[in-house]
Amino acid sequence: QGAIEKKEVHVAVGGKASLYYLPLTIAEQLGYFKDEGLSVTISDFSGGSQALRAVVGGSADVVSGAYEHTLNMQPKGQYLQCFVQQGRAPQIAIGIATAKAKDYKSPKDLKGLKVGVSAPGSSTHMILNHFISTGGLKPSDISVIGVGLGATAITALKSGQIDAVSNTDPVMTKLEQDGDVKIIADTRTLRGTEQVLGGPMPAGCLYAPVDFIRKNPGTVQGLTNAIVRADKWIHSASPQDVLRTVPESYLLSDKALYLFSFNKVKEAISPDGVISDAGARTALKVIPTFNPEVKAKEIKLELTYTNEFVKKANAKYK
Amino acid sequence: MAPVLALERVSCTFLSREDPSEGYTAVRDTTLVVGEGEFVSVVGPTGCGKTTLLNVAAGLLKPSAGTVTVLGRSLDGINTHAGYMFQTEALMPWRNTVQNVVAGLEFRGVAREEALERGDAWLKRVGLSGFGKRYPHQLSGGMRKRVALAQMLILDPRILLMDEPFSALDVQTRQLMENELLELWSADRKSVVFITHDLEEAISLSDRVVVLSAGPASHPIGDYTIDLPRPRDVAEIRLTPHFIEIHTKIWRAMKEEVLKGYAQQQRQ
Amino acid sequence: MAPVLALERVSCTFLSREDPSEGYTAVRDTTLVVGEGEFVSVVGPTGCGKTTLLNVAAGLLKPSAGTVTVLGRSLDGINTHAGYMFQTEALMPWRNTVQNVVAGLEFRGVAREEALERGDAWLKRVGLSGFGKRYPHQLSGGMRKRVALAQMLILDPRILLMDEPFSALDVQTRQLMENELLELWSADRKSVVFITHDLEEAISLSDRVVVLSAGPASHPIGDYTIDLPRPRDVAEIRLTPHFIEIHTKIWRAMKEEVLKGYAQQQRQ
Amino acid sequence: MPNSKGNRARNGRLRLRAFQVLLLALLLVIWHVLTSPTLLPPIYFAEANQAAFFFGEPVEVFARLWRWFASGEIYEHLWVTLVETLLAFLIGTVSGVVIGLWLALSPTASAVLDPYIKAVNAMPRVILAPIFFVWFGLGIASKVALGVTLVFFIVFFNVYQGVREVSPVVLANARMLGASPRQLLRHVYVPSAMSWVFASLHNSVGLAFVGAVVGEYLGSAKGVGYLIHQAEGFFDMNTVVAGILLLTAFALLLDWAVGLAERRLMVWQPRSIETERT
Amino acid sequence: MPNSKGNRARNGRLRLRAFQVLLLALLLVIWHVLTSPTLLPPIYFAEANQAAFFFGEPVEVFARLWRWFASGEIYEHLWVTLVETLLAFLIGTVSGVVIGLWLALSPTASAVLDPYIKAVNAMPRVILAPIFFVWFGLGIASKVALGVTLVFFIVFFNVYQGVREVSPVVLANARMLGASPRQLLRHVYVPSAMSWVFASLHNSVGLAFVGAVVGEYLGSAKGVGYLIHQAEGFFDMNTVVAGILLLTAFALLLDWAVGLAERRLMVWQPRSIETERT
Ligand SMILES: Nc1ncnc2c1ncn2[C@@H]1O[C@H](COP(=O)(O)OP(=O)(O)OP(=O)(O)O)[C@@H](O)[C@H]1O
Ligand SMILES: Nc1ncnc2c1ncn2[C@@H]1O[C@H](COP(=O)(O)OP(=O)(O)OP(=O)(O)O)[C@@H](O)[C@H]1O
Ligand SMILES: [Mg+2]
Ligand SMILES: [Mg+2]
Repeated sequence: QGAIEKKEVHVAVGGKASLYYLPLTIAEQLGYFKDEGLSVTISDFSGGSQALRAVVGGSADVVSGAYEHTLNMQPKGQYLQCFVQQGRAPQIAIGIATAKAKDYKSPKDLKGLKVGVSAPGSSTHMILNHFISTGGLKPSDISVIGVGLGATAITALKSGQIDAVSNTDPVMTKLEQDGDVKIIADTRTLRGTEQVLGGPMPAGCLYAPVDFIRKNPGTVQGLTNAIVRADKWIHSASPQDVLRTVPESYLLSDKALYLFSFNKVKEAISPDGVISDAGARTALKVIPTFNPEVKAKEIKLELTYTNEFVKKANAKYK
Repeated sequence: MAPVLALERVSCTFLSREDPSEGYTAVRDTTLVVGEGEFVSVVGPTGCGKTTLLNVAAGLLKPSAGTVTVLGRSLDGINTHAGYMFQTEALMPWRNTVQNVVAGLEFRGVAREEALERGDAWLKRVGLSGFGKRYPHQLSGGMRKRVALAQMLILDPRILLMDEPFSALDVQTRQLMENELLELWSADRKSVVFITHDLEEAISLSDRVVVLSAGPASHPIGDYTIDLPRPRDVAEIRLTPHFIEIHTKIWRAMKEEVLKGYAQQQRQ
Repeated sequence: MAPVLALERVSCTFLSREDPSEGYTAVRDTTLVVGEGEFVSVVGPTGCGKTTLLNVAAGLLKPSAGTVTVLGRSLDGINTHAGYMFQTEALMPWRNTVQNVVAGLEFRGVAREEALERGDAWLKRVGLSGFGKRYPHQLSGGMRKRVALAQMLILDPRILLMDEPFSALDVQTRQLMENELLELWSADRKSVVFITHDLEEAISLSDRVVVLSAGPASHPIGDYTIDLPRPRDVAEIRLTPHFIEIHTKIWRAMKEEVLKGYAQQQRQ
Repeated sequence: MPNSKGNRARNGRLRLRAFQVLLLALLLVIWHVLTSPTLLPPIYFAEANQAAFFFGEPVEVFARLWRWFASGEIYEHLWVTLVETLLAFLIGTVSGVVIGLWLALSPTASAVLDPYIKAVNAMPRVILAPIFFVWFGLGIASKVALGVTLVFFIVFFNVYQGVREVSPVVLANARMLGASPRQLLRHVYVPSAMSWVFASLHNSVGLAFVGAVVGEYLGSAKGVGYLIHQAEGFFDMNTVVAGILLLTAFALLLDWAVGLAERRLMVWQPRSIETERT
Repeated sequence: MPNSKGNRARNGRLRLRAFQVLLLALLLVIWHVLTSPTLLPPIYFAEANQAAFFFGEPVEVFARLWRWFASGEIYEHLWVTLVETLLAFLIGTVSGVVIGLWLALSPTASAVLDPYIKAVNAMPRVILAPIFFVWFGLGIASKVALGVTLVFFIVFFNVYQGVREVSPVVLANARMLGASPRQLLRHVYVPSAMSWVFASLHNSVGLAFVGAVVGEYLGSAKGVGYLIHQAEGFFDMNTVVAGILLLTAFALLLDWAVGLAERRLMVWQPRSIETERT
């Protein structure tokens, strides 16, 4: 293993407290980055696309974010590469308000409904679009409302301003617990992802500009090692261990909610950090239908991810 | 004559904002009674407290001590029976001349057209017809004073409080205005408190001239009844021997006082 | 006497903002020349354009036509040789009395202590010692005028432009100030343009009295040389027969003019 | 010679306009040069097309604007945003003026409420957006509410101070002329505070738009802010910039209207002394 | 009797404070009652604990504040936010005053730049945050920049108008007394515009905090806004409210300092006529 080129690493993440990025938090809390000789600063942003922008703009080095952005960015001439995986399923669920649930049989029944997504154009929107397309609906058959990833989403559904919602945890779990929604599509589990997307799909990753990875392989290896260790730790730890490890502030409002969500998404957390080729191909199939700028033929898929570092990490941390 | 306006044993002390323990007593223990239809002039050295007294009479300033009675009632708040012509400029800069003149009518709910008609008539009376559309900053100093005069007189108040109303006018215009005022006053015997620095003006207009001492703690030091016959023409009456006699008498009293006050201020 | 200040064939037309085609010509074709050490008074009916002329002489107002020459040079911008005492209140409200008096010294870079010392001396001269720490709104009208006077005179300007400086003062204080002014003026023969409504004051102070016609389009209609002997005491000189003679002469000329102007305004 | 005078004034105005257009053109050129990957070696950014990623490219931006209007797709969104903005502007201004007047004129109320007003002004509205959504729903109302919270305080603070700056003599005069408290308000306080109000309005115009757009950005189904948000999801900076430019144009339009009202209402103000030069 | 007078004034102030405390207590009680699931049948919300979901519970909020200070964990974050706020406030104020003065005094520059200033003011800062991050990094500077863009315009518009409201006579007098343009600025324009500046400062204090917090909220690794963002992720409204309250307290403190400066600098202003009652 080579020397570390850059000890101070700035990681940008959109919504650090979310379970989507649990391995990052665990690696930080357990000091795995330090173990690799890295000094990591984690800046939290209001959304994944903001975090990405910080890296493109040069104020941060590495993004902790959704894999699909590496595809979204290629048409812009930005080559980003994912080098370790945190989640192997998008962890987005679609739920329909309980009041409307009895009329719902299949995706095509969503026609004409108001559906909340975290933000128009985001992953929640993409999964939703893909989901309705399986029912033969066009994007214009539903009206999409941006409701964010937090309290707004919950109120919007509870107050009946939207009929269905596509969102991540903890919003979906909270709504589920309160009995406000019936889940109709669930990519928080591997099986659900298979059903909705027709295959696995990489979710939370660490990715960085190709250039950065080429110039700092030692640093990237260190980051990879830490995340892989965290992935493995999560799969071996008990829920109590997790509760003890995450920052107290994550648990302040509702420990039970956190635990409940954790148990739900545990399966979606990558066990070894490896990005599967099948997953990448799913992404390439799904994204162009959503973002027309991404043309499947022009994408250099091999540039979007590498398992080179993960392999070494897995060799090191069995 | 029943007193229409009575200030009794009035004192005014201004607080200094920086040091509240230190005040400046402008007027002390002053009594000024104005009867029905009486024209009283107040003269006195500059800075003695004339404006302060007028503010008290108008209800704009609460005296530190003493009582103010208007038409037999103790004054609380604004003196609604009085019209006040201020020493400093008090026109509303956002109203043009005629709008300023009719402001009081408007406040009283007089119909717009009637108000404007009366306003125009008053502008003519003060020699400003044709200037109705100008804003205050487009008028000369003397013109602004005349607008203020019309603004007050158009309301026909029972008590007139006038603070150096004519000092910015040339002698001739001034005499025209003085005669205008006397005519109005004699028509329905208003009560007037008239502040001036021009002793001749004071004597030729008034029933009584009150002389104030130099400040601080100013108070009346002379009260002269002017027994010149009415009606008077302000230009002609100045030439009568009795006028000159009164003038000399008051003049002497004042001169002493002013020199005393001046010396006092210089000593401070 | 070389002319120190010369307004030649000056006209001033004020634009009306609403209707730019319609202007008001306050002064037309007026020539006013003031020699070295000359004391010129300007009298005229209210609103005739005296302040306007003074503004032109001060360089604050560009005339619509005509030239202004100061000490042989054509005036462009502010007249830096002149001190100007405004008709309206012009003290800086955020400076107390003594700070206002020394403002000009401060602008000229005089050391703080020296300035304050001279300021105190001047406050004493205008009878306001002890009032140095008051802010303008805490002074009476006459006091503010005296502060403005001190503010101007402390700079010892070559040309004095004074717009009704003493009209808010009682007669006695006024005479004290007038004598003060004459003393100062005679010491180093300043050139003075003095606007007043008091013809007696004009005559008793001046070398020359200029009478303006009534507005609009006002212009000089009389120019009287006052050949009273110097030095004069303003109170005593009024009683001399020659004074009374001059007074009567100018008075007649003015009276006609004012009545004409008044009638004109009322006709408009 | 009134003609030559008119000419001079017109010339001055023409020169000014020319200047402004030139400056605009210059800015566009700089923008174009800096964001065009081929024209210049990268200056600030490591990679050539990174600038375009953040600032968009002017040609693309205008193409976007053109397409929006050609296809008509923008009208619906623009309409929503403009309605939100105007409502926020009006409601914010009126409530700012009314409450400003009220507190300025009743010292007790002002003393009691003062800390609360200041506290509310210090609250970050963006974070409180969920509460607005609860109260006002996801429609127009919540965006208007957000805009109002921005506009209100600007107007309020200025009216409050403006009223306290009323000349005491003019006030006393109006009272002596018999003005009732209501009339004092209407004929003295309001006109006297008018220039304060207008100063705040020039500021509010911009913030009303900001409120509407940010509100849409945080949760909506329509409006220019929605378009911007959607474009951001795809990293389509050209659309983002096009949306911002579009709104800016309308902000300038609204500001011009405010300026017009100001010039009409403030004729009485002494400007620097004005003589005619013939 | 100066004693009784002092007493009366003191009584008045005491009563006022009592009022304010009472109002505060009342608000807290209302907050408590409405958010406590057990005390009342749900009024506005369908479910009992939904109010708490949005507004937090006062007891919890204060417990949170207590723990922050007891454990000392807050200091680091608070410090960052306060530094950002103060810097934004200072830089925004100074640049607003300077540019406001400049444009108010040079009519050409103002005519040319006017539309640009208004355009920039109409831009939604939140959307432009990524650009700030590019230019100023993820540290303190970008939050300061965001705050400055809020504070600057408030101060700017007021200074601009304030300068144009200078009494023409006072100005002419100062010029006749020989003031150079610089001296006019320092001795006439600035003092005359002072009450305008202070009106805008009272508004800016709040917005400086808003800028800092929103900046942190949009992307940061430290600061109270960061804490709030973290808490929002898990609907921990108590922490959100605690953060907002904490900052509000500091905003009031800063405003008090501004008020102090104002009272010192504005002694010269005529208030309503003031006599002593003995
Ligand atoms: N607000 C105030 N604070 C402190 N002192 C004041 C205030 N107002 C007036 N004074 C003082 O009270 C005294 C009387 O003032 P006032 O204005 O009544 O004089 P006046 O007789 O009208 O003088 P003038 O003839 O010059 O107008 C003056 O010494 C003045 O300085
Ligand atoms: N800014 C202005 N716009 C229009 N007209 C004006 C303006 N300033 C002055 N005038 C007019 O010019 C004329 C002369 O005014 P000026 O102030 O010079 O008179 P004055 O001789 O000083 O009078 P007074 O003795 O009353 O002070 C007046 O009729 C006045 O209305
Ligand atoms: Mg007075
Ligand atoms: Mg004049």
